[in-house]
Amino acid sequence: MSYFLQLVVSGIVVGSIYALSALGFVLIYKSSRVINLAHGQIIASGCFITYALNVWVGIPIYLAFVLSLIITFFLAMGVERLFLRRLIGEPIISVIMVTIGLMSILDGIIYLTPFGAENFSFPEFLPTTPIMMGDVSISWTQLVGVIITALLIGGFSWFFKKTTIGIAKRAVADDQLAAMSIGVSVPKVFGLAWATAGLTAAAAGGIIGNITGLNFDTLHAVGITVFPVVILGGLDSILGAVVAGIIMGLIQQFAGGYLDGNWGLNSTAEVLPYIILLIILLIKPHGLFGTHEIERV
Amino acid sequence: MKTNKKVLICYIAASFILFAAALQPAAAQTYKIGLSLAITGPTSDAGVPYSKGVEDYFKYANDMKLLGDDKLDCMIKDDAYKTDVTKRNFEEFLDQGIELYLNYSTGSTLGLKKDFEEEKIPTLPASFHAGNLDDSNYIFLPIVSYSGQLIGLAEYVTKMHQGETPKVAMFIHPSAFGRGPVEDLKKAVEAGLNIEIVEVVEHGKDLDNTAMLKRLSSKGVQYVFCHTVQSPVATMLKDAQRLDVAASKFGENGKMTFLGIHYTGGNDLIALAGDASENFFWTTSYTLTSEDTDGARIQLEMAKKYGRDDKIANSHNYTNGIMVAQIAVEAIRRTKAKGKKIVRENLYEELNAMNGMNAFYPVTTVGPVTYSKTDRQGVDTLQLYKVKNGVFRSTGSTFTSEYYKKIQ
Amino acid sequence: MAVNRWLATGNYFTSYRDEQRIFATHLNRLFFFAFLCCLFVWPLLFEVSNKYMLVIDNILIAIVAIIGLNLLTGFAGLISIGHAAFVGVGAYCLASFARVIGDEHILITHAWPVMIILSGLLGAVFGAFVGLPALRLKHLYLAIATLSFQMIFEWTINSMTFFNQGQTISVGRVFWFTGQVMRADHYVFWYYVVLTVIIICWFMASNLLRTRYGRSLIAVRDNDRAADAMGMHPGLTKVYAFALGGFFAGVAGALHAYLYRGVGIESFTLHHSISYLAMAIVGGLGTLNGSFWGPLAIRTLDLQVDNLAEKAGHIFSANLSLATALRPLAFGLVIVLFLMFEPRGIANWWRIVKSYTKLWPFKY
Amino acid sequence: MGNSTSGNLLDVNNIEVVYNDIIQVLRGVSLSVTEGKIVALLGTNGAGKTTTLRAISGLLKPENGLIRDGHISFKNTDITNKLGTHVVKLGAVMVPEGRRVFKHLTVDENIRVGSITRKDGSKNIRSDHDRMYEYFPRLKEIKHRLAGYCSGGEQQMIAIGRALMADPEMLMLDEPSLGLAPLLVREIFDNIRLINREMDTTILVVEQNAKIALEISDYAYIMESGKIVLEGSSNELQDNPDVKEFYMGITQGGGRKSFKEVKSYKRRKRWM
Amino acid sequence: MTKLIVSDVTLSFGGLNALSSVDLVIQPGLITSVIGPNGAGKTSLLNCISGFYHPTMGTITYGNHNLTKSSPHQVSNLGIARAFQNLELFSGMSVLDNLLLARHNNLKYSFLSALIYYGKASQIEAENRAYVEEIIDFMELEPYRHKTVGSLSYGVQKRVEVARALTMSPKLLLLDEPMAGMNIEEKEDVVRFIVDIQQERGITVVLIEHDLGVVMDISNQIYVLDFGELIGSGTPEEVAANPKVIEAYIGEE
Repeated sequence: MSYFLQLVVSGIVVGSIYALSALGFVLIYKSSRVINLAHGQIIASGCFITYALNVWVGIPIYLAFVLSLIITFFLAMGVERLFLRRLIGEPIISVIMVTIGLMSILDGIIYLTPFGAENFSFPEFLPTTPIMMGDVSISWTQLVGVIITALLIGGFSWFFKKTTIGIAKRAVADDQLAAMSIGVSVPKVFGLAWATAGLTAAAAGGIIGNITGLNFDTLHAVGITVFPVVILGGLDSILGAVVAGIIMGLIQQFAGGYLDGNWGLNSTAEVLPYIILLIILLIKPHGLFGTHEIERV
Repeated sequence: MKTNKKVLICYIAASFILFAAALQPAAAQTYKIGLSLAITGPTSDAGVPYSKGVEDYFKYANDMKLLGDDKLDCMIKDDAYKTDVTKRNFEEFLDQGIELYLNYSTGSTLGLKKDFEEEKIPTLPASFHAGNLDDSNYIFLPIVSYSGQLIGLAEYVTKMHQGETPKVAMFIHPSAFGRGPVEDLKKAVEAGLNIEIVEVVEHGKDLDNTAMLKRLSSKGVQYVFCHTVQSPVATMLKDAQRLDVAASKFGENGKMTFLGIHYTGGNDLIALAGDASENFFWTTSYTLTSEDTDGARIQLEMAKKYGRDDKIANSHNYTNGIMVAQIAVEAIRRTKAKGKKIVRENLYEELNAMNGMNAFYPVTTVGPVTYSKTDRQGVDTLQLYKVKNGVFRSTGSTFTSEYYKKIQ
Repeated sequence: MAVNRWLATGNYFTSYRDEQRIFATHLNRLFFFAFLCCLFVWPLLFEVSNKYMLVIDNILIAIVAIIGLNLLTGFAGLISIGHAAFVGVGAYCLASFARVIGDEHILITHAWPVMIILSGLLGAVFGAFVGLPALRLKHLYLAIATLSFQMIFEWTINSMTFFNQGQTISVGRVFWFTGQVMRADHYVFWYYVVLTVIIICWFMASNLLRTRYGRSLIAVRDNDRAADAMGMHPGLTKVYAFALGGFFAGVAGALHAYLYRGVGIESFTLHHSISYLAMAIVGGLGTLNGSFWGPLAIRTLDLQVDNLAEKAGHIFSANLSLATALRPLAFGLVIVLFLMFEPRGIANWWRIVKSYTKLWPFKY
Repeated sequence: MGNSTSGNLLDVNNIEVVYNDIIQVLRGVSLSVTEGKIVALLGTNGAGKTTTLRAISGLLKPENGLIRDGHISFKNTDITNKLGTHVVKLGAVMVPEGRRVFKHLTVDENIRVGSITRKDGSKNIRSDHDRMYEYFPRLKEIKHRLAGYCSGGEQQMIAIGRALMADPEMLMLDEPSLGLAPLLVREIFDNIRLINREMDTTILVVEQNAKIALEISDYAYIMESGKIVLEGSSNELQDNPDVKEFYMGITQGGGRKSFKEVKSYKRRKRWM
Repeated sequence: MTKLIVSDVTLSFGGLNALSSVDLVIQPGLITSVIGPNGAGKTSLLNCISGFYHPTMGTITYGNHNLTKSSPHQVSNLGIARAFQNLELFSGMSVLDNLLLARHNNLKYSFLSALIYYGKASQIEAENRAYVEEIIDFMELEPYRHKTVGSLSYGVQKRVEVARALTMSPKLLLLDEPMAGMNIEEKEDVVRFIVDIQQERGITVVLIEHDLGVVMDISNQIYVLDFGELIGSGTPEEVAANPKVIEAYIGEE
């Protein structure tokens, strides 16, 4: 039983990190209908910036974390301005490919830094003794990660539901021309969407970096791993990202816990999310919480 | 005036030709060697220091005139860990007329095996996969294969373990590289090695290994043999620390001791795992810069000379690269000393003769390189290291794996 | 007045059949055949190093795959982030035979044209299977479904012992009328084979595009509701598009296996899928000749960047990371710049050049 | 020129609009709107009415259009080629053609988002929000429904309500009657007149339905292929025989000609 | 000639009835119009017939065929073609290609024949091209033949929409507001085409239209919908006199 509980707890921890990573996708998609494949790279850069500020510059870790959020906020805004602004209104494939190109470019830039080929790890700043709840344990790093995730996700859902600017962002996603007609500045909204996505990516990067250490391969693989989560959640739903993130976290833990090692199966956690994603999509073609296009013939 | 000029030009040209012809027999030769490896893409964290090691040692050989006036030209090409590109690089090297080839990944070594045979070109890979040697005559592993290393580790465990049969799990990379030694270890167990392999885990890109560690711990696993790259090991060690399942000293009861072979260890692991790497056991055939040895001194000097930063200077993959270059230089030196032409066949012969009295003692390894027609694994000697206060320290004396010889 | 069939000026059509010809004028046809002859003859006239022949073979194989991807993504508008898996299916079809009957079996070494077609057909079957979600999914969701198949494919090959767990499965040398094709002739031999395959594929694809089977692809891309009302089953048409893409990819896979004389999972990863998409885009989606330009451009770029990286590596010898960074930087920049400034790809330049010369000798 | 005081709320002076650098849609259009009035802009399909509205409200950019010549001033401020946001902030809001509501937002959210540019405090915004429901009581009932599922008439009301939330001095309506049943068209136009009177909002309406547009407006312009061809007070135009025949389908006799007759006439022409 | 019978059809979206118990009969060879205020369910009715929606209750039959659960391509195979209200053209293609596409069902040659483009495929394609040309001529689209549909004016696009439906050589043609947003002159043209389609080609026409003038002039039979319910039917004269229709639709003028 405690084995099961531990899997559940770990699943939720990993899931909430997925959710936070997925949140960036959702924020961008929700206002600009762009799916950003370079998100993994932004996550990685957020993580590297935190590290550089903390270790090389010597800024205290929490401050470094907040600063990296701000830097990445503007970084992502710049990326949007530079690369995506021109592509407003182009077909999906162009937009997908631009973000793929962006992925390569960011890769290249990161290779220019020491982070490209070397490994680092954050200095410990939280107690290393785990928190025990009965037999179930969770590390401080993970706990802090979950709390930050919860705060950010809560904040953003409130923002989209309740504030006029939040509604305006959704409005832009719906109909750009109409949004412009009532005075919404579409470019600003897109820039803001990327900026906030960059912010969440940096947060996710900081958390993941603390858990796994700073290895570029591992960090930017998160970008791809989060895909099934984003799609499962339905691309434009924050709630969907959270639910799907936790589902995927649990699936991976259970797959690792109960399937691997039996019946000759191995690393099922790598493939199971995709299989489950396919099955769910066939039942619900717009993911669990995705908006159905309202089509009138 | 015009005619004068023409005459002058003719004269200069003629004298050049004569001069060149006169010099021809004594002219310094350049021997070409090719290295294709992953400087970018996956495993580049190992590939980069490796390439520097190779590059620096060949430079060193040229600067120190180890081959007299003859020069070595080692072409290094990036293949980003992709077999297709490796093949292209290899073809290019052949077009350039290389006499010796250095390869990197397991996948490409297996994929190009047939080409090595057809071209009859001696090849030194960075992959110590035992399968490289099957149906192949031209691949020379610099040190003992992963299987040999792993069985050596297992023998160490049986020797040091107190109590009943030690329960062991394997934590491996999900690829040919990772899976290579699994079967061999099982064979060794059949041949009488006293361990019980409880589970073989292929890791994914997991952010969390809780499930796996809990499961292993519930099955009573005491030792985890790692054969992968550093990053997943680091994540696992951190999780183990958090779950409080990591042993604080070798073989601690009810806890798990983590051990790994060549590509799992080194400074990168410590960099990634931090405190959690404490007490990690690691085996390889190389000397480390954290220990005071001749090899370490020479390595650090060389790194300084060619302007490498500390990280590369102290990397065991830098050592690894220096090592293959040493073998290559030595083979050429010996061939030349015998007055033979530096061509593939002669180099091949010379490599195969590197045994017994003729064994080669590189500075950066803990034992000699021995090759023969039947044994194409270089250094058979292993040294066990352990992380103590954030550095790898050797524990115990060097050893070789007995069961590995038995199962071959 | 006699109809001038040589130049576009004065060439008017007197029957609908004339209008549907692939070559509008005799001159076009002449140029085309002259070009083909050149392609066949040049390797006999020049000495080409194995490396460059390998590079060229590689480009040609990519062209076969991209014709498939272009039909699927360019014409039918279905984004596939799993094309490398389709190519892989073709290659692994051959590899499976090699595993079962041995890699030097007469079927593999002598009946290789049959094996190539068989691989194509298996690719088509796999493609159709992967396309099944298209019956329900649309746009991004469908694209991600193909990504899922890519992942599942990689995992399956990696974990099944039958497929040697992703390690190289070797394929024997083939025989030609002159005996076994040995190393010295290997790359030239496959050059001719792939070239022939491309010509056949090109004719098949362009024929298809002027019939209902090709038009229906474009219809579901542009407006699948209208296509439905015109009597095309949008779902099945998409499945059929996937099968078509899978066929060409499968053929390319088998060719790849023969060329490299082995099949390993490293050649069919997600990275390759992305690079195929890049080729299709840079070449020009939805145009058949884009399928030729894309692979040519991207592979040449790769090569040039490698050379450049090497030079950079010599200049900044203390620090190779600039060289390391060059490859992804160049790849990324090319994609981004093309999408921003020439979203219709190189095919559009070709179109412009053609329209300049079309009415030669008369200008507008 | 931009700052000359003309007394008009809006002055459009001889503008030329070009799409994609080649296609010229407007060839020198001039019109002006006096404060507090309802002005109608009539014309056939493709005459350039929508483009004129978009040029005024700064929405040409998304379609790759540009005002190449001439200028527009609103409240004596030059707004030629200014962005939409700027124009809305100045107080001119457009209701785009074809009832472009935000389909995936609720009715309430749709109306609320209209106040995005306002800076005059949440209290005023809230009271305006409530007032919209007074104008369109029907919307209050369906407050929480997704706008995409509302009927055409309801969507048109949402679009107008949304625009009014920006508290505009001038409201521009682009074909509010398009695709609506006659009864609804009347209702919408009644509302427009009400807004004009009660909120003191100046209105510029683009319409094809000349009959109803002339009925409620004070002044009207008629466009054809990118030019203004006729203007005058609505009463005058209503009596203009050309307008009657070409835009209202009324023959000189006063009756309506039957479509069937047209058919046989045209067919005869076709065979000739 | 075949009758289309809609009997007792109800269509609901999440509890909201777009159509409730609608009964109507489309007589072959005539022009039948369906009118009603916006949101009355006219387009929904057309969607039910052409297979885009499936009625929640009731049946639709065309001759011996039950269309209730058919999908659009199946319906179109029976010779029922449709023009859409909001243009659903292939806007990136030329007018010619749009029309060629509509011939999809009428082209019978095998895939292999298409691959080599020899024999049957090439012969049928040429015949087909000729047929399309005939429609282009009929609908007076000659000047636009090679123009990209997206670049044409709204009025012409609407005409292409009708032409495309006609190219399918249907027996029954469903037209959804073919004259929306047109000026009087353009309307006159379209009316002329519709009447020609019915009279010259003998195709049954179902027309949805707002302009009462048009409807009254050319229809043989009119059905009036309001809030998903059928509130009146009959000849133009009967409908014009129906007080319920006047109240719901025309309003008191």
